[in-house]
Amino acid sequence: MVETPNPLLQGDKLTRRFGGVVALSDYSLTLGEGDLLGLIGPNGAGKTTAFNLLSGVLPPSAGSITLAGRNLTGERPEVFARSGIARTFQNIRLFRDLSAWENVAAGYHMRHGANWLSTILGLPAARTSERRMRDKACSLMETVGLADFIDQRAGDMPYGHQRKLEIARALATEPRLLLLDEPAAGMNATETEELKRTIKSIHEELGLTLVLVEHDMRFVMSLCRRVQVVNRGELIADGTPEEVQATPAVAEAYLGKGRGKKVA
Amino acid sequence: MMDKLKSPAWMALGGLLVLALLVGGAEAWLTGFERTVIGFAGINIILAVSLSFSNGLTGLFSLGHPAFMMLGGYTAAILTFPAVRKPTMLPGLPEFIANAELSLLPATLAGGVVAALAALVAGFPVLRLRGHYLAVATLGLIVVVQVLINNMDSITRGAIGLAGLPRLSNLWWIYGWAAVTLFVTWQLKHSSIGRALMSVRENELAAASIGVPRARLKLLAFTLGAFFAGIAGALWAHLVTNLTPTSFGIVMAFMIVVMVVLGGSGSLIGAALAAIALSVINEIARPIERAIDAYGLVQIITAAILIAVLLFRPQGLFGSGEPVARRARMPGQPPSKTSQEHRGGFPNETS
Amino acid sequence: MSAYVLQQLVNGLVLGSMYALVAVGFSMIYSIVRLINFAHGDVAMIGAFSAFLVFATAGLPIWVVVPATLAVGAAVAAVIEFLVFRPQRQAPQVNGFITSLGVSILIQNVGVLLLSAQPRSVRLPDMFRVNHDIFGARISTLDVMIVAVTLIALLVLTLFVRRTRLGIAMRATAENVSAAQLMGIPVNRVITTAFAVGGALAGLAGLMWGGRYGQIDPLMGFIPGLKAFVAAVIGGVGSLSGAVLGGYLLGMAEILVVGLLPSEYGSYRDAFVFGLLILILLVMPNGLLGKATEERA
Amino acid sequence: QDDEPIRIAALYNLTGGMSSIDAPALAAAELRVKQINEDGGLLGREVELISYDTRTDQGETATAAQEAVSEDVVAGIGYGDTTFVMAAAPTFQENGIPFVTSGATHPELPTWVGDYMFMTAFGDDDQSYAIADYATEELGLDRVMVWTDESMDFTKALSKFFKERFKENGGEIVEEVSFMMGDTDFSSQISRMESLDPMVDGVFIAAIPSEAGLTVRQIREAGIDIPIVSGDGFDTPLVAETPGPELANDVYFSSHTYRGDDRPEVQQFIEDYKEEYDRPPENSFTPLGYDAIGLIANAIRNAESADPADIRDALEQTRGYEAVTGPISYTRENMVPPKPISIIEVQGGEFNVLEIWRPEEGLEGELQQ
Amino acid sequence: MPDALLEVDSINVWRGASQVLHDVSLSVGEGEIVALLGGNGAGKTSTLATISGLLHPKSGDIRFSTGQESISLPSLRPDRIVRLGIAHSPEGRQIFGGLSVVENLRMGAFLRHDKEIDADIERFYELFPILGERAELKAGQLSGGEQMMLGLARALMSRPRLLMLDEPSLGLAPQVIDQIFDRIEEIRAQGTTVFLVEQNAAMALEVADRAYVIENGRIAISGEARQLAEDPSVRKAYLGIEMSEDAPVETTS
Ligand SMILES: Nc1ncnc2c1ncn2[C@@H]1O[C@H](COP(=O)(O)OP(=O)(O)OP(=O)(O)O)[C@@H](O)[C@H]1O
Ligand SMILES: Nc1ncnc2c1ncn2[C@@H]1O[C@H](COP(=O)(O)OP(=O)(O)OP(=O)(O)O)[C@@H](O)[C@H]1O
Ligand SMILES: [Mg+2]
Ligand SMILES: [Mg+2]
Repeated sequence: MVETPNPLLQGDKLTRRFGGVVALSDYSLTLGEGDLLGLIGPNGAGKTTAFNLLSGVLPPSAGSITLAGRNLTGERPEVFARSGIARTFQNIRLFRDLSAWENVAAGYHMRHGANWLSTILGLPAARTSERRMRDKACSLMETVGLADFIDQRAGDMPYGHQRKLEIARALATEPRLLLLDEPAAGMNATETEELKRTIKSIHEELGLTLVLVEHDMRFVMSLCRRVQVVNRGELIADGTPEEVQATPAVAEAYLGKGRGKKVA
Repeated sequence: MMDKLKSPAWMALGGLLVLALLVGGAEAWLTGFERTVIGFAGINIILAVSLSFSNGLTGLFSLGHPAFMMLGGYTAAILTFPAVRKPTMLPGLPEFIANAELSLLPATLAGGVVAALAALVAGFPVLRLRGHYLAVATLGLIVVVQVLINNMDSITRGAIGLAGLPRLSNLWWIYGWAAVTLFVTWQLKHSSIGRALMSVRENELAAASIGVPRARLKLLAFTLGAFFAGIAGALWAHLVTNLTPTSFGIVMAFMIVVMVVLGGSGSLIGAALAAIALSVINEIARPIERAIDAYGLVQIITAAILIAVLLFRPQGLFGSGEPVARRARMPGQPPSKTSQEHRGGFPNETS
Repeated sequence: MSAYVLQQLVNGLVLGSMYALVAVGFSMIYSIVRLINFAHGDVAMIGAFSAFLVFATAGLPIWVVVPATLAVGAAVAAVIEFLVFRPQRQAPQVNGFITSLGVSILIQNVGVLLLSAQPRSVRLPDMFRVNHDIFGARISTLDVMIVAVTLIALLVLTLFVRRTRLGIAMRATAENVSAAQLMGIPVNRVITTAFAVGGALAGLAGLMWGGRYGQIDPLMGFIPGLKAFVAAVIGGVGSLSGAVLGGYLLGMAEILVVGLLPSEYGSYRDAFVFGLLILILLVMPNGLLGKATEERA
Repeated sequence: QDDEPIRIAALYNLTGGMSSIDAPALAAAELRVKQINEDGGLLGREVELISYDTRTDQGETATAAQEAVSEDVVAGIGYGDTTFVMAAAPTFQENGIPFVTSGATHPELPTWVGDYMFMTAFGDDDQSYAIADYATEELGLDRVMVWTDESMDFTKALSKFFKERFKENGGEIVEEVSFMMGDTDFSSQISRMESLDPMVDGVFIAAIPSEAGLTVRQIREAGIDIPIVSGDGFDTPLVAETPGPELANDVYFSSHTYRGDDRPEVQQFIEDYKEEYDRPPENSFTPLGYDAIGLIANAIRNAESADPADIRDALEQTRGYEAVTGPISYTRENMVPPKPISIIEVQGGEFNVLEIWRPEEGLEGELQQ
Repeated sequence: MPDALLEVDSINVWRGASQVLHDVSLSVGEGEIVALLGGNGAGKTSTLATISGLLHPKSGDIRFSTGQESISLPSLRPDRIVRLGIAHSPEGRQIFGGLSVVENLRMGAFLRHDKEIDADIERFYELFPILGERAELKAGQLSGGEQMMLGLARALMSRPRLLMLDEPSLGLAPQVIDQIFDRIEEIRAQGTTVFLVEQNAAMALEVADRAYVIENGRIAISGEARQLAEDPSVRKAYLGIEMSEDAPVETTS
């Protein structure tokens, strides 16, 4: 286990039950500032559930979550977001009827929105903040490679672009920790490569702490310096990619025999 | 220069000027009947625009407007009621209200504020409900307010209602308030707050996960809607000069929703135009109905037009956009190539 | 329990059944098509008029009148579905709600135009009016039948929707029309069937309503329709047993507020009833039997 | 201008919840106008009735009133309910045009609206006093229960005046319950009544026609046979038809001297109405609509002018106008016509007039038939 | 190429105001596995949706051969098309979230009336044990990958003649992907024809006989899967292999 002196995020013995189903049990995780963690495991292992707990979407059945020393256990998702945790969703949740840039600009509302009185009165402060939000939204869209889709209705965008748009929206909340749930799903090899570069630059240039769930092993292994593996709700491995891949339980539970190798 | 003239501020100013001329002309030359029809249309504009804001934009499904109209209307009516008649007719009033006899503006404002306060108090617990659950709860609000007013004889005169109110509403007041309603909701819609409201409508969980304060925003939208409903109720009372517990009811709640949907959920100007269109249809159909002595025909025609519009334009007149200034376009970007296929803004139940 | 309280409970049960019977058809349509069908009460009105003014006046015996009324209700609902709801299947949900309001206004006003708003007195054969005594409470044959029909309808519909292939297909259609089509489900036929079943129930409710109270008029559908809406929502939208439970709750509340509170509160009845309903919703935001919309993130 | 028709506005709720009360009144008013025109009109001019459907909506009512006064009408009639009169009549008052309500019965209406407001019917106080007197004096009721439709001003007033008089007469109001317009189920109220110990010996029900038959039927179906008393809201065939002849017994109500009355004008009216519309008059609001036009026509004849102000003056001077619903005179300070009131009984589904009650005299004893 | 089971003949398809397919023609032979590759927004999903009748072409024709006759699909409603033996596992799972897992599977067999439905369901529980464990759970509560499995199983339940899969590997664990592709080869061996849309081009080309590449709504390249796997432009664009360390540098010679 990696000991972090001043952890950014500390999830302690997190458990989540749904009726009889234990989706996650006694899952602990400590992240230091600037970490990039990969979370992998078979389908239904509890990865998304872990994200739901860490972003406040679901309250844990047991366990606690602390972000930079602040206990967030049981708080609403808004509080998690305000404290600096942002996420994307495995089954995309965009504001489908809004245009792409509006999706991103909505992400800025929390930190940069003007209050209602100055908005109604059209005070200069409100107007400046609105302009700043638009500009920022546009440049964020460029960052994730969606510069050409600014005005597109989000619901009409192709699947892969929707995933990128979700990342941009999450970044707009100016988070300290970003949780990405299968960001590369639905992208082909080239697009995945591009996405890898984007994530790298977010991680390095913005100094963001990242956790990503992904089934594309090449993607995870080449991006992350640390990987956790869950199976049936339990953490079964935690370490460097090499260590994890060498764990027999992981290979058995998760990794396949490597389809597609023949062609590639 | 041309560009400047096309900017929203100038257009708004121009619009106001045109409106003022129209209202001035109407007040000067039209008959009492014509002014009454136009007056009711204006009140409907206030109602439809404010509901389009709180329902269409935010995705709430509130039917509570009549409850707030009632609160606003009664508050204002009690305040403008001739002080000499108050002690005998409304013996239950506290002294400072019994002695007061306000003019329309402060009375209307008081009506709006009372309605808004009620919305704040009621909205706090009730807005946790979604979709049809909220619809039923707000329907309940109408019933509760109606029953309370019906039973508080000493300050409301119960079922008889407040009759003989001063005829204070005129087109200046009504359309002045309609302009204010449109302005305020427009400003909010085309701002970060508006986007945040729409994001709640589109996907509440995602909105929460980017830190949009759902509860606070819904309450803001609901309260603001109620404020203008209260204003509309006050204006209504002083146009009809009579107010009873049955003045505003469930049927009215439905009619306002109809205007909102016809205009395009969340489209403010659409709602206003729909309110006007309904009045126009009404006035066109009425002589026909009378000529062939088939009462009920107006409602039949209106219902048929309503259904037809929804068949051919399911998104309402303008979707959730605005006919003048298209929302959602970044400056300097080409128009998006895909069509606006619309969901309308009311929540889709998923249970 | 005193005989008085028992009698009031029986009263509540019967009135609740009346509401529940309307609500269960209403909820049936809702659960399949996600449509708040405000015209449901008006279909009941049409059922009542055809039963009493057409079939009974034509001298048909009761065992013909009942199926004929069911058929009328089914046909009317199916026609409405075909004409106005089918073309807007992809439209937002609120459109269906507004359209059904439009249909309701249309039916009511055509009714007033053709039949006048005057209530008409109607009656079922006398055998239904016989009173029975159970533990000191009075209940008529018709009341017993109303309760029985409501519960049987609930049972049959629940089994149908839960267990049968067509029932599951209906729910699948409700979830996702295009995916249902990809399963080969004939979506139009399925939805028409749902409307027809709901309409038949509405027709039956109209018949029972008219028979029990003895007066029908073209506007009679509005209040039952509204109450069915409220009952269905309180019960948990889309849940058939919830709708029935909601109907009973509503009926009981109306009866017991008048029956048990001091008489000076009687005029506050509707405020009490709706206050109670709001309270229930605040405690159970998804209604009595509705499932929380556990959306997966 | 002399060959222009004389225009009278008729404001009624022809659709919506109040239409079962209002529509027949308009039908009768139209009949009366037709008859007047067949007889050569008024002052040699034709009479034109301009009707407005206000859809049981107060906003529509206010609009229609404005429209009416802008269309050169010389008078207006309308409504069977105070609420709507109060939304329309003030506009007529402001424009100096007389408004005659056919069916509203609140005794303070003319006081509230002003000197252009006239009533065709008696006041609620009178009809309640009449049936209260009959209940004590003739039916010998001592202990009654009162049912009130709390959603309407009319029914609330009816109850209020009944209770007032009944207590003055030495009776006891044992229990009260309420219901709401549109209710169809009265089982709770009935059980409450049954549970009284000792049982009351009569029940007063303040209801409008649509609930009248329902209440009688359900009370009788429950096997309760105490007298049921009420006011003119019960003056509808539904009271007999909905329970059916075997259950429609021992119902007593006060109403306009019209149903079961054999005065020739009454018989003529019923005959004419049947001929015109192929159905008997629906309720007591029907002859009142007929009389409202009659009152105005009478005033125009007396004034020999169709000027609104002259009509008003003539209306105010109306003395002993022989309306279908009884003679009308505006002799009282509050301008409510002191009309004789029929006490009507329903037995075996048949209506019989038992007595006539007169405001200043009370019951006059057995009617000579 | 074997006899064409499905023949798409220069269809033009619009979504809203924009044209998403331009003169797309392709054919799928009886018993083949054919892959359709392409980037984000290229028009793969639109192609499948048009075949199954969810979208309507403005021009062009789609013909499906039932053995006796060749039927034009665009004039048919989706449920009629399914009756011909075409199953479509749509993009984005589209399972019936409010129905239980078994009910979803039963709906997959809606058109079947034979006795083997239950046995087939059992077989899928063996393939995806987690589905068996969750049989009575509402499908909407399954994890993303579990829903994916359910969607595939549901499509297979109809025992179609032509199976169209839209990105079947999306969101699945590597081991499960292996199983799925094994299964695809298996059912083809039993005679089912497969039309496969995949982002994971490497895997798709491995199982497919032939493949089409679609770009901006137009068919750009087509040919034998093995050939395409060697095509440098395909390798670069869809396999993400340019000069990667583990693959030899491709030359056009
Ligand atoms: N509902 C819609 N309305 C309008 N345009 C749409 C809609 N859905 C998709 N499009 C557009 O149609 C085009 C083709 O999309 P399609 O979904 O067929 O692509 P795809 O190849 O399946 O992409 P992906 O790999 O992302 O699934 C895209 O440009 C997309 O923006
Ligand atoms: N609301 C719920 N009710 C019941 N079971 C649930 C619920 N949510 C999740 N589960 C179960 O919990 C388990 C973990 O789900 P989770 O979504 O966390 O998996 P995952 O690791 O993200 O899988 P995938 O890779 O397929 O996305 C699954 O088996 C799922 O069926
Ligand atoms: Mg997951
Ligand atoms: Mg696709």
